[in-house]
Amino acid sequence: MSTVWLIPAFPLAGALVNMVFGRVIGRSAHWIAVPALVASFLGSCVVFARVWSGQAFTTTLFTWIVAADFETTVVALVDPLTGVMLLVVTGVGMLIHVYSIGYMHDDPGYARFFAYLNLFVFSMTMLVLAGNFLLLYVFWEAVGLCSYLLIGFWYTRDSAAQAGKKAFIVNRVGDFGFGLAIMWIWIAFGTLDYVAVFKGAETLAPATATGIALLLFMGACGKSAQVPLHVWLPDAMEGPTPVSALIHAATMVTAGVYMVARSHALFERSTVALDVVLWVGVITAVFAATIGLVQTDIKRVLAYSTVSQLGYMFAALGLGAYTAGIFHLVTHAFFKALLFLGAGSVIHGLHGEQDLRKMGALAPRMRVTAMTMTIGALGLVGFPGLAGFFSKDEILAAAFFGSRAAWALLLAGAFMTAFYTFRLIFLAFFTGPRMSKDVAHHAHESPRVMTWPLIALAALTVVAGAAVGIPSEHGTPFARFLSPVLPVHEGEHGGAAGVMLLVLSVIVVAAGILLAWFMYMAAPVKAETIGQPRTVLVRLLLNAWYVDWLYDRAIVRPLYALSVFLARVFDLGVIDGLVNGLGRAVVWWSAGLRRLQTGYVVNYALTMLAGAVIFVAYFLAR
Amino acid sequence: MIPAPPVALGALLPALIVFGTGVLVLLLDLVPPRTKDHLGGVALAGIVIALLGSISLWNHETRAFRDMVLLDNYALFFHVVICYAAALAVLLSIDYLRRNGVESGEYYALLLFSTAGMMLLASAGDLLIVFLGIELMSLSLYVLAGLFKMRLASGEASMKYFLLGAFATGFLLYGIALIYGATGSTNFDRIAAAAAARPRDTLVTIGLGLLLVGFGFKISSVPFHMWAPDVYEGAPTSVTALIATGSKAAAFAALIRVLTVALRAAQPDWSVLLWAVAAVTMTAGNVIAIAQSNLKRMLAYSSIAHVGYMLVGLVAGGVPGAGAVLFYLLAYTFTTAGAFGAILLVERSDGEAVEVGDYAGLARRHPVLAATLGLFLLSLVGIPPLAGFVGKFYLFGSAVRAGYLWLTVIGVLNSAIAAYYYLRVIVYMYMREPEGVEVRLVPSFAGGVALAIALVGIVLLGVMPAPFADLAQVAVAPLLR
Amino acid sequence: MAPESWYLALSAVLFCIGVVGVIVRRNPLVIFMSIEVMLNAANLAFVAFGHRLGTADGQAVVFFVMAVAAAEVAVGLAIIVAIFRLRRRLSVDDLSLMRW
Amino acid sequence: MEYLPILLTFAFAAGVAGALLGIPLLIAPRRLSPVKLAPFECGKDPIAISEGRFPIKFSTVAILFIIFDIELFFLWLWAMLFRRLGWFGFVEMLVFLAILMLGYLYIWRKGGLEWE
Repeated sequence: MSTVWLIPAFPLAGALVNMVFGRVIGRSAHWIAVPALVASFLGSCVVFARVWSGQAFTTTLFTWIVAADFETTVVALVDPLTGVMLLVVTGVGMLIHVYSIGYMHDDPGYARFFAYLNLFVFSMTMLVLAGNFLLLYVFWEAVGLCSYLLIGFWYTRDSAAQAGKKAFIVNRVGDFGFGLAIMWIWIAFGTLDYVAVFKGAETLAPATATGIALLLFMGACGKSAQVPLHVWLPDAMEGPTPVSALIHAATMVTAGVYMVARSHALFERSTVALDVVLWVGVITAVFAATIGLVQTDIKRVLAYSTVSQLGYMFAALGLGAYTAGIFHLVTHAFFKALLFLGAGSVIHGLHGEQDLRKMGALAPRMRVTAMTMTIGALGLVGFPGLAGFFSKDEILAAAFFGSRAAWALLLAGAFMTAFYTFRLIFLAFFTGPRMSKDVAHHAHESPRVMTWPLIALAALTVVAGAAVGIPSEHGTPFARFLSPVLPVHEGEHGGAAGVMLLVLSVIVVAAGILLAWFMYMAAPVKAETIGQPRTVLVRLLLNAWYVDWLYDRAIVRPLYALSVFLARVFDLGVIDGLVNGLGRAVVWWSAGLRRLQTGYVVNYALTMLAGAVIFVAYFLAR
Repeated sequence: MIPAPPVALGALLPALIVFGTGVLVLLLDLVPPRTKDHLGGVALAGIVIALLGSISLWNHETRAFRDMVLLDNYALFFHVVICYAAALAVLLSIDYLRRNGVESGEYYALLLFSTAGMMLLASAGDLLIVFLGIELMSLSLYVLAGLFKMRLASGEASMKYFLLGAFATGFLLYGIALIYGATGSTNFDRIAAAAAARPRDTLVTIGLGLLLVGFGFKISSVPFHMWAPDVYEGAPTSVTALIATGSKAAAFAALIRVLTVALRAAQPDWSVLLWAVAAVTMTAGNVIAIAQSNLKRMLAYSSIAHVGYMLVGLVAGGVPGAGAVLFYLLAYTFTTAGAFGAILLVERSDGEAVEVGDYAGLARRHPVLAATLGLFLLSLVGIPPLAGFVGKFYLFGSAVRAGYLWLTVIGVLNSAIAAYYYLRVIVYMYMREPEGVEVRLVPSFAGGVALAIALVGIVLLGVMPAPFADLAQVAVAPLLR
Repeated sequence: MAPESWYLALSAVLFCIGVVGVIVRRNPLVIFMSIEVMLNAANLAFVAFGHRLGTADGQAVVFFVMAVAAAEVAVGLAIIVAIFRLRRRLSVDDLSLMRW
Repeated sequence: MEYLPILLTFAFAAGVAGALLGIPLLIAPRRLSPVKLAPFECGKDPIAISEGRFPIKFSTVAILFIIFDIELFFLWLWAMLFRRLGWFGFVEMLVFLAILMLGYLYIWRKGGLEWE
């Protein structure tokens, strides 16, 4: 079924057209880009229907590199996992394309934006389709390239260019590991083809498996912003908001999760690797959530939330609950894209204001946005019945039966998630207006073209979980669908313990939301007190501020001091010194060597003569 | 009565077509109309016919003139590379010459003669033909480099190229003389037979050393590279494109044939020397390129570095190594000709835009050109899935398999260094505000066609290299039997 | 008849004279003449080897070399003339517009 | 080592040349200044080229002369073996001369033979 290739082909064509004829097309760029995505999405639906009926297949486009004993083909592996990923990428991508028509309306780089966006969807669909590691790597880099281009889209802003650079450098670290992993796989298996590698993994020595799996995970950490390589993602919010929604929340950053799930056969061979995945995931989930508690930039809150949720997914993978991880990936794509797009709608309505302290009481002015975003928030925190509820519960259940410590931490993370999410909702939409009169006057709901995608995503958030996520004796329907690819660990899901866990997590979430309500809704807050440590408040808020304060004093300050110390002494002195020193040495050599090029014929002739003498002398000496 | 020797001009057919077109262009130059617009078209037609002819002759091996001229698959592969280089150069020239007011019939005639010389070089089976081919190619290029008679830089480039080139020819010829003296023949096969019978002959090894000086100059490997930056900078950009691609490919064609056929017995000797030359060449090229701000000069050093990479394949040897060099030359020809072509289409009010600063913010004003140049540069860096990546993959892969791990490590490190100066240009184009002098894009249909061909070439070679790599291997395999 | 190695020795000396001439002289015309000396050294070697081998190949090569050398002279002189028209001076040390 | 004398000659010639160039480089004091690097002519800027002047038109003619002169010895060889080479040689030589004449025609039409 080689028509699979049409799925990436449409966005590629769209990207090329917009790139080449961008100047002519100008404001009509979306008439190219959006239909391309729609076509791609329909293609994905067809493919999905195909795999639904239980067919997994590979289709080879052509042989790419052949060198003696090594052959790499451009091959697509289409199985349920691919089908799910394709639907998410093209479906969410399509909605975000539509949304961008409104959001980017006045931008001078309109056509360029759609070209990059299409290029991204092309790369991402190829990444998902790839049937071997080399192809995966190529498009892994390609999505990275699109990401840098889009982070630095407003390159006249210095911070945007800096953020692009940061993302590039941090990802390099991860890619380095990924590259080594691929070489190792080649050495160990003699092939890079998924099917052959995963088959061979069954008999792989555990030490080798550990090495390969950890290096692969290093790559995943870079792309999916896991501690300690998470630092680039919050800065990536410099890009336009639809980009944040599509690339830095819904799709690209989940590539790491996809990759680990895809290569689970390798990870399964090594308990060490699985434990590392689990604990990096758990630590990231909690760590990022704590940072999210105090952010004042609406997009940064969501960015840390994304990092945290990715941590949940990795935790699930580390526990061997692959389907739970992928399920969370899917639901997260819906509600996080929704939240980002909603945030974008707010920013759009406030003419570029991103600071939560200068928002408030937007609900009456932006009804659709407020409503959909609240749904998204409920989805994220895991409100019973919504998407996040089912997927997060799966992960928590798996953690409960896998590792109690991880479960406790993840539960704490869920509490924090509930708190910061509703802190955002309350501050943005409900508590009294804190912006200037002028801005408040002009605050307006976004155009239809932006609100419709919000509604669609909200509907998905409501429906997705209940549709495929209700567990039964044999796991969720979603897990059963993925079972040909990802092993389902016959769960102790049901039973009294399961119900108990469910209730507990609902209570925790409710507590988080209530805390947020008490702190930000029960009494009006002043703009300057939000997110400001050391401002001691009274009454019920006191305790919460205490957390903020503690967080600031016990974690942020020392961390900051440590990071300053590390940055000054270690980074500047050692790493920077090493890197810059190396760079300087090369440049110095370069400047020195170029002086040899004097421009005088005689010197050139002398050099040639010297070379000739050396050559002849060498041959005589042999 | 001396019997008439068999004359098999068929073996020279592609070169003769190009040569004949050159003569035709000269004649057409003499007759009205006075405008020279059509001459570029005539030249292009000749090259395209030769190209098609070469392709159609694939697998029809011909030997002629007592094995002095060999039209085997190896020669034909290079004919195709050279014809592409020449065709791109002609396409780039058409509007470029008019813009600079130096349109003339000689230009195309010389370009065609030079191309014929390159093709002769590729099908040489005898050191005498190597000498004639090199001279035919070089003498035309010397003049072409000085085409801008009123520019000091152009004259200087021409003079430097000529004096140093002739100097190198002196070494080459003396090397040929010594090898002739030692083996009694200038024919590759007979040299091989004689050299195998008397291994380690002093005269042969000295001759080999002197030959390598001559070839080293033509491919611009260290320490015979110093002419390249000056000539590339001073020569008209369309000529630079030809010097950087066609002449280099032709010299490599002859070099590979000489080393692997005629002097195979001395392989242990020359491979060690070339190991060092490869390492030094790529390092020097890349390191010095970092300090360049003139794009043409930077590409000159970059092309020196690429010669280093290609020598890696030659050192690795065998069908995989030599095949990788052929594939790389094909990829490199498209990439480099394209990069020079893109530069040629950008102009400042006071001349050509060659400083990297001129390219600041180009992506905003001319997104297509910026993207095109960006892709050529990315291919030079070796980013998948462009031609440069696959080429390097084959080269370094062959070196690893042949056991030259350290050379590969040096090569990979060099690729990493090289990324710096290529990406700097891309950063200027995409992430800087335009500065200083306004640059504009020269409207040129032919130039656009040339860039499109080169672009399709690098993408095609990058995306589906397998058939072309197969052809390259098929072409070199008989040499190494 | 002197032994052929004498011719070879003479040819080697000529070659070295040519090389040194290229290095030490500043006038492109003289440099070019030195290069011609190098080519003729090669010619002499060809003839001498050809004589020893008893074939005419060496001498045939010489004819080609001389013809090519003549073409080279023509091109060289033309380039020198073109530069002279522009600069009115003849020294290769003036040719250092492009460097580094 | 029948070629040893030649090698020695090479080495000697190269050694002398290298020494002449290298020794001053090593032992001579080098304090370069713009003044020193400037061409020296009695404290004045050079007013004339050292080689003296010569009219370019002579050299143009000389170039053309060399080319046609050199081609002569191919004719000479052919003339010596004229009868033994037969028709094949004759045709070959005609082709050769035709190409030569083409060049001549080109020079003529381009005005290369005009004196002024």
